[in-house]
Amino acid sequence: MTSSWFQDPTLLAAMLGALLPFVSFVLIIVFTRPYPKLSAAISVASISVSVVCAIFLLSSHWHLEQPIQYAGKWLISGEMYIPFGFLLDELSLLMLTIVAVISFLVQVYSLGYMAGDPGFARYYAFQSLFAWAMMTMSIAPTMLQFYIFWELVGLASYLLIGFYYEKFSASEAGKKAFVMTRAGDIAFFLGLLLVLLNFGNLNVLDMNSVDVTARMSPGLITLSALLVFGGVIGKSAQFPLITWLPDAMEGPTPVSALLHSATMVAAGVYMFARIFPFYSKSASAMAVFLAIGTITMLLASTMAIVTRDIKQVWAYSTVSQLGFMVMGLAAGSYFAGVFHLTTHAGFKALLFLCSGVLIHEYETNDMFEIGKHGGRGLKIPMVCMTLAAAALSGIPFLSGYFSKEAIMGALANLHNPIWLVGGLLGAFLTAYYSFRLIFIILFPSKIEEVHHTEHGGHSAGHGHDAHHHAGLYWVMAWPLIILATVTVVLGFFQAPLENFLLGHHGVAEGHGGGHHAWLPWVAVGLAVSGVGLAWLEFGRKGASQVGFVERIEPVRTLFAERWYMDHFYRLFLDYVIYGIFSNLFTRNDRRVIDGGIDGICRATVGGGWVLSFLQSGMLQYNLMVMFAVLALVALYFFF
Amino acid sequence: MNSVQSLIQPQFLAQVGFVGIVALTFAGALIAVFPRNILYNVLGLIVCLTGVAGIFVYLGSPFVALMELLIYVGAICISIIFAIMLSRPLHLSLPKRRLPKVGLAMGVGAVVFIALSTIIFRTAWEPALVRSDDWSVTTLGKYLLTRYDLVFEAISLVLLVAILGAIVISGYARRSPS
Amino acid sequence: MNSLYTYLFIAALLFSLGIFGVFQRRSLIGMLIAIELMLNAASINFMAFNRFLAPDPIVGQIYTLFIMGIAAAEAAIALSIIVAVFRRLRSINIERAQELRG
Amino acid sequence: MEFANFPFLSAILLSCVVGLLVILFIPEDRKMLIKWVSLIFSGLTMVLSIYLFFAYDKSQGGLQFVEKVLWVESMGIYYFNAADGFNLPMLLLTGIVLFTGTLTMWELENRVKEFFALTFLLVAGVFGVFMSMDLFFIFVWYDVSLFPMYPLIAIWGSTRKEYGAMKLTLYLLAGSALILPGIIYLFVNSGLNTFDVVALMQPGTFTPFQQKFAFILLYLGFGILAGVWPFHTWSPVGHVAAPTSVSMIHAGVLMKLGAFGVLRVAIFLCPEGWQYWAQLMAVLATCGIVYGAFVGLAQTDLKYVIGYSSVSHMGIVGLGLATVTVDGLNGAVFQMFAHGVMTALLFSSVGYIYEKTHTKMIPELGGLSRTMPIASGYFILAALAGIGVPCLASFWAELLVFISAFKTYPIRGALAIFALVVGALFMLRVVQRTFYGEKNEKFAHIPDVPFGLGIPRMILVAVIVLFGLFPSVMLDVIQVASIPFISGLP
Repeated sequence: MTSSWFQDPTLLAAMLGALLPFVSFVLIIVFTRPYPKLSAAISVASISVSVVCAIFLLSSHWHLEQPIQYAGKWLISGEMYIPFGFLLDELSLLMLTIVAVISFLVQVYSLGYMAGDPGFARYYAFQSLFAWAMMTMSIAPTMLQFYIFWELVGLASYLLIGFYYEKFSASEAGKKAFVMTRAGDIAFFLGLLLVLLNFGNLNVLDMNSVDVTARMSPGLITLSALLVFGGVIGKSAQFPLITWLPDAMEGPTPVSALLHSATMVAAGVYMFARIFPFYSKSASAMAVFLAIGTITMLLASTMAIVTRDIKQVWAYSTVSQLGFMVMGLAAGSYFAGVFHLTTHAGFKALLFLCSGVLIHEYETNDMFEIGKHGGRGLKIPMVCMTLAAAALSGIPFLSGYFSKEAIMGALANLHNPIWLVGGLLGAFLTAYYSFRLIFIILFPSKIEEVHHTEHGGHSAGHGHDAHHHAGLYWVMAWPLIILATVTVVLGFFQAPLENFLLGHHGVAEGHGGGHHAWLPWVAVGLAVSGVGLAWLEFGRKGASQVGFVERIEPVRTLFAERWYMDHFYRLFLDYVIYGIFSNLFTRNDRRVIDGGIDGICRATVGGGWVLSFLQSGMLQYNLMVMFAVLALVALYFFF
Repeated sequence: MNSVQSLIQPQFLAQVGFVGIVALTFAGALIAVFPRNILYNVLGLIVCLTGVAGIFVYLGSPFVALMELLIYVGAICISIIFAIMLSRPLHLSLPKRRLPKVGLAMGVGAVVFIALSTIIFRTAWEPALVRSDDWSVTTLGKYLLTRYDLVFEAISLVLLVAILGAIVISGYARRSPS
Repeated sequence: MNSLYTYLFIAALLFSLGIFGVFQRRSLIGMLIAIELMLNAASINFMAFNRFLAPDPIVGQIYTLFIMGIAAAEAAIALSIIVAVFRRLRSINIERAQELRG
Repeated sequence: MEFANFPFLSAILLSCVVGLLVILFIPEDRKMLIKWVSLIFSGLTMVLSIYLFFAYDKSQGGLQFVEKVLWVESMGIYYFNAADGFNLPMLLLTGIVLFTGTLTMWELENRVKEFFALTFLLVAGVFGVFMSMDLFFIFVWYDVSLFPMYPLIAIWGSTRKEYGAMKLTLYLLAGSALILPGIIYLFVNSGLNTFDVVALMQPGTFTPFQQKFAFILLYLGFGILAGVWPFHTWSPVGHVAAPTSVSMIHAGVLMKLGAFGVLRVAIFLCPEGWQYWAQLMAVLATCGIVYGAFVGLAQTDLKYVIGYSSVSHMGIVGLGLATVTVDGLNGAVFQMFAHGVMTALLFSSVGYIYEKTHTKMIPELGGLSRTMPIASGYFILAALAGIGVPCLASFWAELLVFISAFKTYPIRGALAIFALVVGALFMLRVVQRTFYGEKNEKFAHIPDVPFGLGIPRMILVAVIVLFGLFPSVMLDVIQVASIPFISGLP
């Protein structure tokens, strides 16, 4: 490997693409931290190279015969061999490209968004770290390497979410994200260990091969699949561990865009897809995943329809779309899930970046406030956001429409119609809450005077001069335009992508069922009715701008409080972890262990005190004992 | 007549004298130990030591007996009396006796006595094969200054140091605040 | 009267009396007196061994003389200590001299 | 290698001893000179230990750099030093921690001479234990390393220092009171009349019963120093009380001494006892891991938090040793090294913070990141290493230990893995409360770590990251010892 890595352009590109961001991370942290501009330049340059490499790899391997695998020794311990390497197949190439492109766009966008922030250099360092971890994870050849970089992704997102560490809520959110995903990762790790110990290998391709069934019993496969899925639950914020994700909105908006569109949270779904054949060997596990996905999607949608925070809406929508992807994958359609992952990456990044512009401009997260201050004045973001929301809702001929249809089709193929019903309900809710937000901003009930022009409504709050500001605006706008284009166009590449992804794979694709001609109509109908309901309640003139859910107070509270999941976790943490274990153990430490030791010490001192009475300083008694003992010894020897 | 004859035989007289001396010794010892008045004790000690001197005569060494009288009775007892007068314990109330302590002391004394007697009677004492019978004081003096001169010097030194020490201790105590 | 045992026995009795005296007395001078008794018991033993067993009858006498010398030294020291203790404690009661207790 | 016969190991020991002597002959008020001298000698030991680490011939394996001189013939005591895969990481660790610890205490003003003299004495003992292959010398060096802890903590410490010092000393002496009978028992029962570890570890020297008996004595004796639950309470108290560099050496190196003693003496000499008691070891280790994490959650003193995290991490070492596998041993030794470096970094960062803010109570701190970003950066990195973030040294160690533990004891292994979540929770909680949050005006004037004081921390960070990225550098060395040892087990 070492001899030929210069000659082999594929390997060179993979190494450059994956490792350059790390180099830039180290450079920034160690050397250029005091120079924000230079740091940003390094970071953006390295990610640009990564994008070029990724696109080069994708295009040069568009007709891939065999997965390409490189591995070198990372660690050998006893019989355990942990390689470090790259696996280039269709899925990883696609993911690599998505990650590189999104990271690149976000970093460019951040040049404007984060300008003037005191932690500018630090921000780019973390961005680079994140890009490195995510890209290396995408092309990991073994699940162990996957896990390692998966953890690093968690770390980078912890740092990014808690970027505004001076805000208590931000650091709290970062901590919450890390710990909750960690909880899922433990299950992931245990699952991997089960596979490693029973199967003896964690190579992705081997795990996906049929060998697994030969070496592991079905029960064991189900158990390990469920455990490994714990990682997905944590990372992709699936059902029991949903709540960290909305909180993670405390990070800078570009970070939200990066984390929640294509990269960190999608990593869970990517992992699902990565070892999809392994999962699909256990039907019962797949059923569980389907249920989790559905529950997640519905729960998150309900939360999204009551919140006022613009980023929260997109966060819930991310959760719900992730649930949707999991549904698609769990329904057996490998392509549908991955395709939705791809399209979602585009439009969700777009949504966040657009919201970022608004938030940056008006310095508030509240959608009513933004609308009131004339959010619709910002043309490019608003157009892009509407476009993306339409894609999210599954309005025809945008990218989201195609991928959603694919998933719906997969769901319709299942025997139990409940999943399809769930999916359709989700689609309706999605359309409703997306357009609720759009309409609230576009058609506020009253508009305040300050109008922001396209070029820079130099709002009083901003200290930048107009020219500078305009430049920044365009730096932020270009990524939007690119992403919007992608959103519009990507849907039409369904067929090539499908060919590419499924081309040579042995992936069993659930095309068995009949074609459901009625399905697109129903789905689109529901989406449109969702939009219509939103129009009725928020869009039309004189609308009350109060949603139908919000009229019922208990339900609204339930949704707004996230079904009391956070309360549950809080109580769990306070009473069980802190209250019972931590407190109990601490008391045990102080009282029982230390008390015991101190007791022994006191007993020793006390014993000395008691014995000191013997040594009373009374000469006569001492002598008496001495002589008595001597005499007795004499008696002993002479009798 | 025979019995009277035998009564005045030197052998018999010696025996009577021996018993008398032993009795004197123990009487003195008891007086030295039991009464609570310290002056009686000293007088008892004097009596006892005189008895011991007598025993030394019976053991064939009038010189040592004389020394005993001279050093013990003449010097040590007198110095004890001096100490008594210096520390004036006579003025103080006599310390009371505590019965358990006396009992305990008696017990230990008895145990020691039994142990010693056991040792005495269990040991087979064997005299040396060749024994000289030169008891003269001259030889004693020669020995002291020849074979045992080192010990003699050491004893002298010890005495000197003891006297100095006694002076220092009692003098130091006088200077120290009381 | 001419047996070794008689003398040893007398010495043992005297020694035990000395021990008894040392233990039961509460005044330092009383103890000192009892110690003198014990020393004399030892002297008697030496003289007796000298008389009945020793190859050279001078050695025992010399030992006895040494004991006397030592006793004199001891008495001098002891008495001075007694005087010092008395000055300090206003008593020669041995049970009050306990400053070394643990 | 023309240097092959140069006594490198003795040179390390000597440089400590000579350093000690030289310091003793410098007048007390020449503080800078004393510091420079100790820096030079500690640097010398570090360079030597690094050289040894890389000069060790991995293809050949076994004992290298052997120095063996008969010392007391009638008792079979040898001055016997050697390096193998187990003690090389420890020597390297000690060298690094000593050097960085010396630099960390650069601003010490109070009784400088005694401080550095005692430190060198302590470290000489530590080096001695690590390199010695003779039971007698191991015990002697072990006690040499225990003694200076008492004055070091009682004089330069803080927060109940007398109590901490006394507790620590009593515990450790209690440990050595168990070790000595164990060693004597083995010596007497071997019938070989030698203290030579290599001779004693020949299979068949001891009957299984003897091994079981001696093992438990030695395990508990050394285990006390390794912070084995429930004999761990001396360690948080001691860490808290000790001054910065002593905490570094103490938590970083001294606790490893215990674990290393278990490995070198108990496990080497009584392998059957090891296998017999492994279940118990695993239980205690798991208790330690879980317990340390939970108790750490409830602490409000920064140093207590680190102290309990040490208990937890040393539990991982214990768990690795309890698995009786190559991976477990590798992981345990690697963890000793990684944890040593990591804790040293944690303590040195806390030391700086404490020195400047005069508090280490978490509720009183907060927002330090804004005033001292570099200092907080070091702490956060070390905390992340403690959580087990990948590509930092401890991750690999924990990975290996957990894999082998899960293989051998699934339930206990899983429990220990779950403790990772709690560990993450409490470390991040500390980081959040201490460094994040509003800028604290109280500490606004405090300068950040200057470059000079940053050097030791940079070295530690570099070690953590380098061994995290290239773990095989370390593992290849450890393996050379662990594979033959495990395959040679009866």
